[in-house]
Amino acid sequence: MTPLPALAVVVPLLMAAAISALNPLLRRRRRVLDGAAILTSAAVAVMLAVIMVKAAHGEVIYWFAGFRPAHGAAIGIDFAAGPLSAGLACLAAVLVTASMTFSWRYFERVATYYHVLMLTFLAGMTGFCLTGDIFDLFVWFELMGVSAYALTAYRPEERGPLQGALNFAITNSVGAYLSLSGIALIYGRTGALNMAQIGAAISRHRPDGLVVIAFLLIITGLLIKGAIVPFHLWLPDAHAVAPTPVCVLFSGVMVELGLYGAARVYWSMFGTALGHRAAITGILLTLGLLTAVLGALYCVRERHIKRLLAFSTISHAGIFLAGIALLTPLGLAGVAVYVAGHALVKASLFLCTGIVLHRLGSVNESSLHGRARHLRITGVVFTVAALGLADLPWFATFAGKGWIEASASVRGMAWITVLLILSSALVGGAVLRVAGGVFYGLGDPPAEDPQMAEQSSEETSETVADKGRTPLTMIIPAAVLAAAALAVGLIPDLGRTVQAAAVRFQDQAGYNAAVLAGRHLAHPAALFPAGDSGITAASVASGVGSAAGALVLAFLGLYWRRLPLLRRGFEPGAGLGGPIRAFQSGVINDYVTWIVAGVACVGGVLALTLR
Amino acid sequence: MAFFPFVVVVWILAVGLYGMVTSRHLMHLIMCLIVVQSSTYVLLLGVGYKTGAVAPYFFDIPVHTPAVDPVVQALALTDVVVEAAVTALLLAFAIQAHKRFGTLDPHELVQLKG
Amino acid sequence: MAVQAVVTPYSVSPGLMDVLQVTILVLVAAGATAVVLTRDPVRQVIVLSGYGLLMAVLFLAFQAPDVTLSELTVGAVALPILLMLALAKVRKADSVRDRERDGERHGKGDK
Amino acid sequence: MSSRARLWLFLAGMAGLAACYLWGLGGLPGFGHYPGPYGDIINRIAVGQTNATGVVSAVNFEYRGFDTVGEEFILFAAATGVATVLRHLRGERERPARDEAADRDAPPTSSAIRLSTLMLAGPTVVLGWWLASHAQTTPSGGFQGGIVLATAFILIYLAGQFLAFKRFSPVDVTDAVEAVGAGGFAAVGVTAVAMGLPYLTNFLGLGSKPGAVSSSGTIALISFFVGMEVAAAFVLMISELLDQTLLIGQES
Repeated sequence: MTPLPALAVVVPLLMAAAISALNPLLRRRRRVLDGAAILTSAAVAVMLAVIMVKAAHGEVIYWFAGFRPAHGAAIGIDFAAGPLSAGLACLAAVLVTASMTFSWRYFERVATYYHVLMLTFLAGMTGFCLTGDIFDLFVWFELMGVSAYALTAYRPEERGPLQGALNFAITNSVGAYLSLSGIALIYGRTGALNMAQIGAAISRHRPDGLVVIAFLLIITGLLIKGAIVPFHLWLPDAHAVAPTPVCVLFSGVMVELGLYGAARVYWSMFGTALGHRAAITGILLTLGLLTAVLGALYCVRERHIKRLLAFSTISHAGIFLAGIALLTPLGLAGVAVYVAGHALVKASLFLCTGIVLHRLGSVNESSLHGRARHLRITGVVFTVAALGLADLPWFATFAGKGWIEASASVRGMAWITVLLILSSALVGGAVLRVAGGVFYGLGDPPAEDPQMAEQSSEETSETVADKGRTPLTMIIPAAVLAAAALAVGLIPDLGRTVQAAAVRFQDQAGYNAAVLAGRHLAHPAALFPAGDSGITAASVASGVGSAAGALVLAFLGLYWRRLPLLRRGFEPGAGLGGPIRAFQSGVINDYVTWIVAGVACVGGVLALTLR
Repeated sequence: MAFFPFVVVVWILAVGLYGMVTSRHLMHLIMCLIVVQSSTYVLLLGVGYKTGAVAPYFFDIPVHTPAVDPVVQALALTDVVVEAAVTALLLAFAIQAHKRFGTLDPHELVQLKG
Repeated sequence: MAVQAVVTPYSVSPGLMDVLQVTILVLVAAGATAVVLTRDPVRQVIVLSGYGLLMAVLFLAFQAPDVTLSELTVGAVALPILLMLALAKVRKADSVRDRERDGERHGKGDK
Repeated sequence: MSSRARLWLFLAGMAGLAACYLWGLGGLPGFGHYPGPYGDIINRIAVGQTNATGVVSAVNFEYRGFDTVGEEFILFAAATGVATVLRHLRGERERPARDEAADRDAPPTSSAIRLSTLMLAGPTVVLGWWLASHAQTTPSGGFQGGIVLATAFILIYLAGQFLAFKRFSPVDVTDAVEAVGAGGFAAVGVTAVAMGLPYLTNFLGLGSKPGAVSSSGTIALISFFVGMEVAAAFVLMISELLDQTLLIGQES
């Protein structure tokens, strides 16, 4: 039994403890501190990559303290790493490495706290991905959460971070407690906490109220983390104000981890019991598409660049959930690759925004108009990453979305392609509009919305503005990440490998055998046959279409005032401002209300359709 | 009696959430969150209870005495630690929020919206 | 020894245990309601502390002495201390601000 | 959203949520009928396997010890987070200890309070220590012991002044103790890995007799580290909050 899975969590924890213990010594030795954190996260990334490669031939199972299950009952905690879970954890470690490198010259003054919290955050994400125990999942979820709340409020001298951290912490805590209630419910039925064992126990019977509601409560907490409408309201508050290197992790992996958790819980525990019914697809698909479109619309009207990127993350989270909802191996494989590609380009976009903030001291699209012309390399990287976000071939995002769409049309739901292209184009258009306006000075500066100007003006103390040149430690991670998104899309045979991993992820019987009996099934039984993961004309058309749509929308966004048909002063959708603002109100009472109402709606539909 | 403890669980959750939704003071809201979490303790210990069984300590009783489930108690202990940790962090946020906003009314603690 | 009294349940008959549990559960439900309905934070901390105490008793009746101890130390002592400290800070800041505002209004000659 | 709309939306949602939740709870086997098997298996094997008579501690520090690693680091991250958020910012300084109302020095703590709290501090430390070192035998453990130890520091604060409290718990030392506690726990597990065993395997001798204080190997050791971590984390969080009450400046 290789100790790597345990070490991937424990090493960052030990390093965090060591840094904290040596606080007085390290406080003034920034370089030692940075170096230790970067090396630790890079080492974790390597460990996870090794696990990922090993897991390609069968789940890597690790029983803590050596308590192996006897007669199908687990008495200890296990890590069960498949290629997808190890891959997602590896992605998290890579992003932590990149953002720690970026932070090398970024923060004006930084205590050891930042490094400690980043490392505990990394450990939480890794443990969350690898664990095979439902309560252990909750523990790492909370470690991830607590570290993330604290990192959000890293600049407590400003208002925005405090609002963001409070709303983030309170909504996610409510979600975590609902999840814990679901865990207690399912434990009260099965007397087990191991996901495989629970799955085996509940799949013997028809699903009843307890199983349905336990599923509902557990995924609620995860969907809150995954920013699915109407549980998404905390996200723009938190992502817009956290330090930029932290935003990379929030948007790049933390949100996706919530959705991964929902998929894991479904495929390892509830899938067989609930019977993979059309109702599950229907509910998750509805939530996903609603999120994708709503997030994209909010994204387009935003002027605060970090917040704009946050809304684009919501939109993409919706696309991911829609892909998961298809329940097919090809759909899941598409989501996996899309998540990787999205994480890389989104991280690159955030890092470029960080460079702009570092050099020009603002993240307000209106006031930055044309002011970043001299940041040529940053502009190129930002534009390339924005095109990647719009699913331009052959970015990884393009491959992933192509498979989701292919899988949808096999399942007879080709119409969702339209919505996916629409939301990709809207999001890509908004980000390209920023690129064109800020880095190239195209078009007219957008009208200054006084409220948004006030919101953006606050971003000052994160980094000292107006440095002479961009440090290499900032631009290199951004460029490498954007290039990696392209490279991942060009890996030969990617489709077959990832789809094989997705088939295994969805094979509950195989997972059970691997965890509880230590056996590996040679031929996993797929619920839906594996689809064709080749690049088809339809997928190229869709990728090119959304990228072209994004360019057109960006052009319209920059030049619409000059169009002859529109008279000056016309604001599209101006009348909608009221309801839009009322929904995203920033008031925590509203957010909790929406959570309660959302759970009730999803629960009601589940109850009516699954009984 | 068979389901009364679980009805209490739902009641605690409901009043806790009601408090959070109607709260006009962040400290009040944080304490309501504590109430929401306390419903999970009652649920956890409730599902692990066995009528007539002893606490799982075999210091001075024979090892084979029927005992209640020790696992949920360990889970509840973890839950209590999480409660303490999250509350402490929220209080720190609240103190700083009060300095910046000059109030703890959740309706006024809004810098970003729309 | 006090610990023995905790771990030996035989002194309470099952029927009595039921009555005890139901009574405490009712009190806990009422306690939760009281915590939520107490809108003044300082009073609420005290009510919350009492609620923690009730929960501790409930856990004892659920045969969970370990959780009882934790709930006593955290719910009834440590958290109320943290909450009180935070409230003290907030109220002090309020009073300082009020005094400054008064000072501005009346001018400095009042002292 | 207006308060009224919010309340109605909440009430409707809460009615639905409560109905769902009750429907789910109705599927439980009923109060007092724990179905097993997890807890029953543990109750059957724990004492024989670990020599710990406190089975909850055996679960916490051995069978599900890895959960507790995560739990300790949640507390650790929270304490670090509190220190991060409440760190002294530009323009903030400590206010001299003065009575605000009358603008004079704070009255000294009466000697009766000083004496009685100091007398309480000793037994409190002993109790905390006892709890932290008896995890394996009776209902106690590092967590409860740690918090009791932390309250001893509060007593010292009551007895004297905050400055004395600070002298007893300088932030750097508390930080270090906390990190050693949390890290020590994680390191006990790594020691097992270094010996070629799975993480957190109980590699120490279990002692000869169940229920002895020196029994149960790493359970006692881990409980000690947890006690350290918890005590330091709470002292740190309390002193950070206390510190805030002495701060002025940069209020908006």
